[in-house]
Amino acid sequence: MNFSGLIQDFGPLTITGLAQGAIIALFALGYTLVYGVLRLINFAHSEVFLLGTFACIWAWELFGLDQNTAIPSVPAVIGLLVLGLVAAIVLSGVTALGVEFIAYRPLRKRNAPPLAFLITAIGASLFISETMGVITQRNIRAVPALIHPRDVFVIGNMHVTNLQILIIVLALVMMFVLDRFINSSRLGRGIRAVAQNPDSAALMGVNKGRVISLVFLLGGLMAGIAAVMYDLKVGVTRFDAGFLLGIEAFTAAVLGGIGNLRGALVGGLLLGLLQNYAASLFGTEWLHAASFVLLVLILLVRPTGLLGESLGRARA
Amino acid sequence: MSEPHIETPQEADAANARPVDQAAPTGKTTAVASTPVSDEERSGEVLLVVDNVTLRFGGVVALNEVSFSLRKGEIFGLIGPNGAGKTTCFNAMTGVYRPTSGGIRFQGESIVGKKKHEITRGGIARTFQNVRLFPEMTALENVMVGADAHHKTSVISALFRLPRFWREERSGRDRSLQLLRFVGIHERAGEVARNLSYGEQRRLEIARALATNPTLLCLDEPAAGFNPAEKEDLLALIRKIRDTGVTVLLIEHDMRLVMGVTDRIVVLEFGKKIAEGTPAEVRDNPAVIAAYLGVPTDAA
Amino acid sequence: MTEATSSTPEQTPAPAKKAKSDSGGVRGWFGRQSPVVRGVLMVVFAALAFLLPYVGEIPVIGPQIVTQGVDWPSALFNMSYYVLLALGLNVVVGFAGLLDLGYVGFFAVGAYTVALLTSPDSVLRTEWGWLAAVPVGLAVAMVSGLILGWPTLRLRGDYLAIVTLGFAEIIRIVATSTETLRGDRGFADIPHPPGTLADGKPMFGVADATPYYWLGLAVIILVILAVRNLDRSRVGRSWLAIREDEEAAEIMGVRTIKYKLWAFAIGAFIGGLGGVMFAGEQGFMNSGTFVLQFSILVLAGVVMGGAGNIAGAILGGALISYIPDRLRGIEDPIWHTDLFGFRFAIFGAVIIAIMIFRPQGLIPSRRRAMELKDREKEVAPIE
Amino acid sequence: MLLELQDVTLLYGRIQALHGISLNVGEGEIVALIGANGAGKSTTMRAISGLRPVAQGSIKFDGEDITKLRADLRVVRGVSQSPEGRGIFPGMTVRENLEMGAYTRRNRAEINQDLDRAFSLFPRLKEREKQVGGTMSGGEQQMLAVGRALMSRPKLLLLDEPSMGLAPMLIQQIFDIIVEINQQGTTVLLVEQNAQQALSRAHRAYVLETGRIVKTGTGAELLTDPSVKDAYLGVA
Amino acid sequence: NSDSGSDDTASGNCGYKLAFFGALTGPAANLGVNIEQGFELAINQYNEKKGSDCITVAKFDSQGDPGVAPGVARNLVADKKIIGIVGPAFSGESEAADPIFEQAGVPSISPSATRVSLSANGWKTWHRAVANDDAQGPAAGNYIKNVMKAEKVFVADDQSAYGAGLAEVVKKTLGTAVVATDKTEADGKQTDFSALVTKVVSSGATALFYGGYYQNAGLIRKALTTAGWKGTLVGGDGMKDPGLAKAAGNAAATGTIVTCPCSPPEKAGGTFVTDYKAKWNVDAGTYSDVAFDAANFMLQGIDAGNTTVEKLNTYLGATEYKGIANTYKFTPTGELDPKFIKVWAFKFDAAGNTIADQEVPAV
Ligand SMILES: Nc1ncnc2c1ncn2[C@@H]1O[C@H](COP(=O)(O)OP(=O)(O)OP(=O)(O)O)[C@@H](O)[C@H]1O
Ligand SMILES: Nc1ncnc2c1ncn2[C@@H]1O[C@H](COP(=O)(O)OP(=O)(O)OP(=O)(O)O)[C@@H](O)[C@H]1O
Ligand SMILES: CC(C)C[C@H](N)C(=O)O
Ligand SMILES: [Mg+2]
Ligand SMILES: [Mg+2]
Repeated sequence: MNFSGLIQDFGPLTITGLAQGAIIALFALGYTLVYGVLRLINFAHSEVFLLGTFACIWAWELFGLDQNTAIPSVPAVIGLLVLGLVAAIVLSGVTALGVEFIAYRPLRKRNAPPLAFLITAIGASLFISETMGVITQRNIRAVPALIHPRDVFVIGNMHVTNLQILIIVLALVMMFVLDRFINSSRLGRGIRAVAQNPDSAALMGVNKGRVISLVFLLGGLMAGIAAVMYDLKVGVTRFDAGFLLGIEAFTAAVLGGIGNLRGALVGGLLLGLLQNYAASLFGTEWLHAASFVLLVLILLVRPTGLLGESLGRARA
Repeated sequence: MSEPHIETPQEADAANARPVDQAAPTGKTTAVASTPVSDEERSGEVLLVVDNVTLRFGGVVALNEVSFSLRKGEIFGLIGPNGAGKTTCFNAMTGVYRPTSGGIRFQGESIVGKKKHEITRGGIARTFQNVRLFPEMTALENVMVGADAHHKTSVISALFRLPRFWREERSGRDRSLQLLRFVGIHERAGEVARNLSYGEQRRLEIARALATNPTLLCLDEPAAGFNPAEKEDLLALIRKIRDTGVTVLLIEHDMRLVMGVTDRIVVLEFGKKIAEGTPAEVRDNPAVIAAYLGVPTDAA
Repeated sequence: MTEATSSTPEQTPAPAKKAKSDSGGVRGWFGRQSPVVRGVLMVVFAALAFLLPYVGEIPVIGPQIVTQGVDWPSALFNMSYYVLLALGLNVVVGFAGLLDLGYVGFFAVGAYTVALLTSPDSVLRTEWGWLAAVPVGLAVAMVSGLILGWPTLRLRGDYLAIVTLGFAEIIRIVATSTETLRGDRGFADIPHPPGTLADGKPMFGVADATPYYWLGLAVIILVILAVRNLDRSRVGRSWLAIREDEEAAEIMGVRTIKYKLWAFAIGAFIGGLGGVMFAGEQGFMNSGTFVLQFSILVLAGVVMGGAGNIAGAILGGALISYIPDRLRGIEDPIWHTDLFGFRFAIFGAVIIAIMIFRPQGLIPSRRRAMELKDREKEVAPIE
Repeated sequence: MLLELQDVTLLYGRIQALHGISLNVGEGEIVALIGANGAGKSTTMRAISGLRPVAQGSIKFDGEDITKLRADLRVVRGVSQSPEGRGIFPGMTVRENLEMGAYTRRNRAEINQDLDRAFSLFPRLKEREKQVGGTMSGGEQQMLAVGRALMSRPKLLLLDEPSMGLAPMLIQQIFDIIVEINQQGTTVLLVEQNAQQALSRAHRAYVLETGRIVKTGTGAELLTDPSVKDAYLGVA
Repeated sequence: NSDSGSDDTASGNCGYKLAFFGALTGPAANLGVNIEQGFELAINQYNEKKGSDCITVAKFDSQGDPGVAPGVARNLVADKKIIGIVGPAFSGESEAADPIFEQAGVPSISPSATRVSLSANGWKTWHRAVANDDAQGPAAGNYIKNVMKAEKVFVADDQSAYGAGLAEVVKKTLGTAVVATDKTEADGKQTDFSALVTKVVSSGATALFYGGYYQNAGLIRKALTTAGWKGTLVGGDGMKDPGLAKAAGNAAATGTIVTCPCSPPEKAGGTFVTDYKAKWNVDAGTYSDVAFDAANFMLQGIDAGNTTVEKLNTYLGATEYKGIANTYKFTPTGELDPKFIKVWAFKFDAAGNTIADQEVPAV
């Protein structure tokens, strides 16, 4: 164990951890939203994210950008960023809706048992990621360089870059907006009603199908944003990027209390930090093991996650 | 998904009750002035003693220093307005909740803090106010789960089909079918529980509880959802159960039924005991009339 | 009170029987046969299974069945350990309703124990025979089942899922990253099962996988019998009750903790069995085998086959191994690439299709089939 | 007629729960539905509110054929149900549960007015405004379910055993409430095991047996009908 | 070389198959495909020269997975027309599949499996056409020490048998110059390397040796550049692939050093590099050239009339063959004769290609 390393690098590890955690948190929202309403682990959510990472790259490539082109001017960068976000959000949103429509809706209509949903979710996930695998020949896809990381401020050896700030701020803002929406809007209440008792919700005049679609869509939007952040941060994507990060996002969702939006944020940030600290302390190879150990420990003390379940339960 | 919602304690603990299995904060029961074990209790005359039990949910005091005791072989009524704490009392007795203070003794032995299945095997069985069956198991299987409470077939004897397995399987099955007949739904033995109508489900619950071979049977509003004629049958059924030697504790709002069948009654209001006595005594008690009965019973 | 009411026992099992014979199709027909006929059919079925390595000899259909890119007996052996895994996972998920996403962990534990005890590469340097290591491997797997089960007892449903997934990942990471378990370098020269043929050659060699398949099949048959016995007993009922409503089950006297632990332990035992067989056939293994997708695949197999049903689990387990192997070495008509590259994409689509058309699985448990048939028609109102 | 059922058949898989039910409820009426356990009363209610699709027959509401209409749209048309088993939202507070009843409505002022009415009908709900529904006692949940059904200001109110689990005093009260809201213009279809009470308040009633209507008449007629008395009222 | 004129000899030595065994799909497919394409190119050229489909290419996809390999290997040996194998590509699958080839007596030449212990199994039909990891590691270490003159080196690996083994040897060679170490997940198991990057940056190292494959290496290089690290990335043959520059971006990849126990194909003259590009429309990758040589070695044996597995095996064991990447001669254990072991260092240029830098001593 390398304590001195951890102490020495504490600053840089913290900031990278937060940026990583912010992306995980946005990604985790999709799991939490769908789980909260349908009690379903939407395995295919990782592919919703995955397609977002590709959509953004495709959009930029349309403008002739690739990773070997020079960084465009500031206004162009802003425009491209917005374009990338829109592309990712649209494709992720459409994918989320599509998955719901093709893989879940037919099952719901047939009143299938919960496990069946889990398996179609796995099927959809496999199908999408493997198809992408074939299309991209399992190669990585590089992201054009858009933002040149520049230190915005430095504390000790902690260099906080413009990119990190962008990621963290955007994630927080999105979380806030979503939280407001779910908790204070009428539709938000409808979502919670469907979560708690679908039949009764119908008797109150809630359109279940629409609510479910909405939930998938919201999850997709958040995943789309997460995807762009991921592209900017990691610089490449690959057909299995969704699966890899998806496990972490799902862990984060559970850690915070699945079904609880704020839990996803807490879980995501915590996981991002912990992974970086653990990587420094034990070595990068133990990074994932550390997050699972943390998960088990937390669930032992709080069997429903740090903040507890909430979308389907008490007050969100 | 479309089932009527069943209240589960997991949901209940969203507030601050403390279901026993999650009693992380060293849920010590502070015995408030608990009465010593009486001779009657020791002799087995008294089956169950609820001793000064208080149970709080955050601000709500669901049970407030409630004490009463059940004698062996009687039918005992527990009544009171909605939200008086009757179901909570059952939950405390069957280990679902742990009393904030006070003690509960069954056959002279404290059952506070015991595991739920231990309490059941010890001889207390119950039904639920909001039906809680095993929805995808057949009616017969539901009852057999109850019957299994006293079986000893181990994983090993089930694995190798030792004689005990055959013996218990056969007797359990026969007994379960008898019980289904006893509550009047034997024709639906092969139907999965969720497909039964509400009334049928309530009957199934009684059969399942009986299958555990209880000394004390606790029925939480068994007649809800029955029409008067059916209640009449239920009344006979409860008597029949008692006649087989089972003590019955009954929560019920139907006064005709309660008055007709119970030997003694305790009345709760706002978690406090406000009266205790024979049906006749209780019926004429002004406090009970004011709090609960309103106009002297709806005798038709 | 039983005595009082037992006036005329009059054996009323009629309704239950009726429900059984209601179901049509092969299963219904099978259910209606006398126990003797059923027994005979089972034996014939098992015998046919033993002859599967020669199915290629059958004209016309035979060649359609056998795999092309993979040696057919090897493919059969692969199927056999997948089937074992599916059977074990079915106990945990199908019977007890404990969602386990990390089942491959037990497979790994069984295989690694054997490797550690037998391989010359192991730090233990014990170099036991395969057979001697098997009981240890199974015991360690079972214990690891308990180790996983114990802390997770209080977790419900999907929390359990992620913890089990984490458990398997931790096992994989430990296998990859610790010196003792040799990571990617792996263990070579793991001995094969013992036995010599009349001509002095070892019964279990490297060139022919058929004996391994037969061994696997024999083990499967034993496991089926055992699991079936458990299912149709107080144990199986307790599992079901736990699956349906854990607290109500406990209040009805079911010792939920005990039975959940049993489910984990039995599941782990069977998973470990798969692992020791795998190690014995391969002779070499490293950390690369125990990827998460493996667990998820087995779970998909169980549910696709029909969770809670033994025949379903067998079929599901066999299919998830067979389909990809069968796709190997076949060219797709359009791009003329090996279809194998698409295997998981195709597989994903197949899974969705199967679940949509048979949400209860290919061979649903009788109970679930009934339940589903009932539910299906009462679909939510027309939109 | 506000509600007309024509030959409605309903299946639960193999089980045929309704064998061609025809009944109607006129504007401003209280109609009661009685029958033994498993007769199909709740099933009829579910067919009307749209929770289960009917296999055959038609349902007309307010002159419109709603047979194939989605449940939530029926609410918009003015059908509201207090379901069997209460069906409250266990994780929402009492107040949120009530507000869910007004989900299809927008007029805040009216909603608040109705909230106040629900609270005054059931003071216990006011007391426990912030308690989560799932922790309420059985009877309290029943009050909540009835109160919630009223919150949508329905034209037709379907009540499935509203008196179940209520204490004697409240039973009287709940029937009074039913009559009162009926007099204020809401049509009521009522399923009750408490046939005595139900029949004496209802304008008309139907008797269900194993999925068929076997008898119909005014409340008073059925109350004195010997066979009804025998089967549903018990020996008085 | 036999003349293509005589039909008799041609048909007499025709109708046989040579097999490729390795990953064509799965996470490590890229490396396998490189090798397969080199192999297939050789046979195509041979057939063209003969003017007929004399020798057939048989491809066996193991996914590089030791768990899958035995079934595929048994399938391979069932085909009696196959008299030689180029492969298995990876060391892990070699452990699982080679015993089966050995028992069937089919000779194999692996162009890439570099695990040291493979030659210690006493296999008679097994050969490898490259130096093992013991040779490459010191070379890479020496290059860092003597050519780059780096004083602070960070050593990381991907925990693969190949990568970890290589990193181990490099560490030993570098001694005290190693300031810190770390391990990552294998290819396809990780995309975000920020934890490693943070460590490298704060270690103050001017060189990072990464034992692993090109895809991870490319990702790491990209992340390092993004984080502003100015040092040099060094790696082994597993990183000698244009894929590294594809992942990292040409600018970031420029200057990355990779060693390889092979010599630059352009040095060998011939038209391999252009032929390969023409046929497959991609640049030749890691070990494409060695596979090409291995296949030609076998073809030469077949041409010489060695058309049974025994004969071909004997031929391979006894002959010295000069190919485009190297000259090959096997020791009795199947290793490449030490005197032919050459390690070269290559450098990524601004176009993402690997350019031969210099030969480095492998001691
Ligand atoms: N988990 C809980 N959290 C908060 N309050 C609770 C909880 N459980 C019960 N209560 C409250 O405690 C009181 C007693 O409830 P209980 O269920 O025992 O009533 P009851 O006498 O059975 O009433 P009913 O006749 O309506 O069934 C009620 O006011 C109820 O709202
Ligand atoms: N979800 C279901 N699936 C299958 N069968 C059902 C289902 N619900 C009810 N049934 C069956 O349909 C018939 C009618 O049930 P319903 O619930 O309408 O009766 P009910 O008249 O309301 O009875 P109760 O007085 O017991 O509530 C019963 O035989 C019941 O078993
Ligand atoms: C293709 C190569 C990079 C393989 C590597 N040398 C190994 O032994 O596994
Ligand atoms: Mg109650
Ligand atoms: Mg009903």
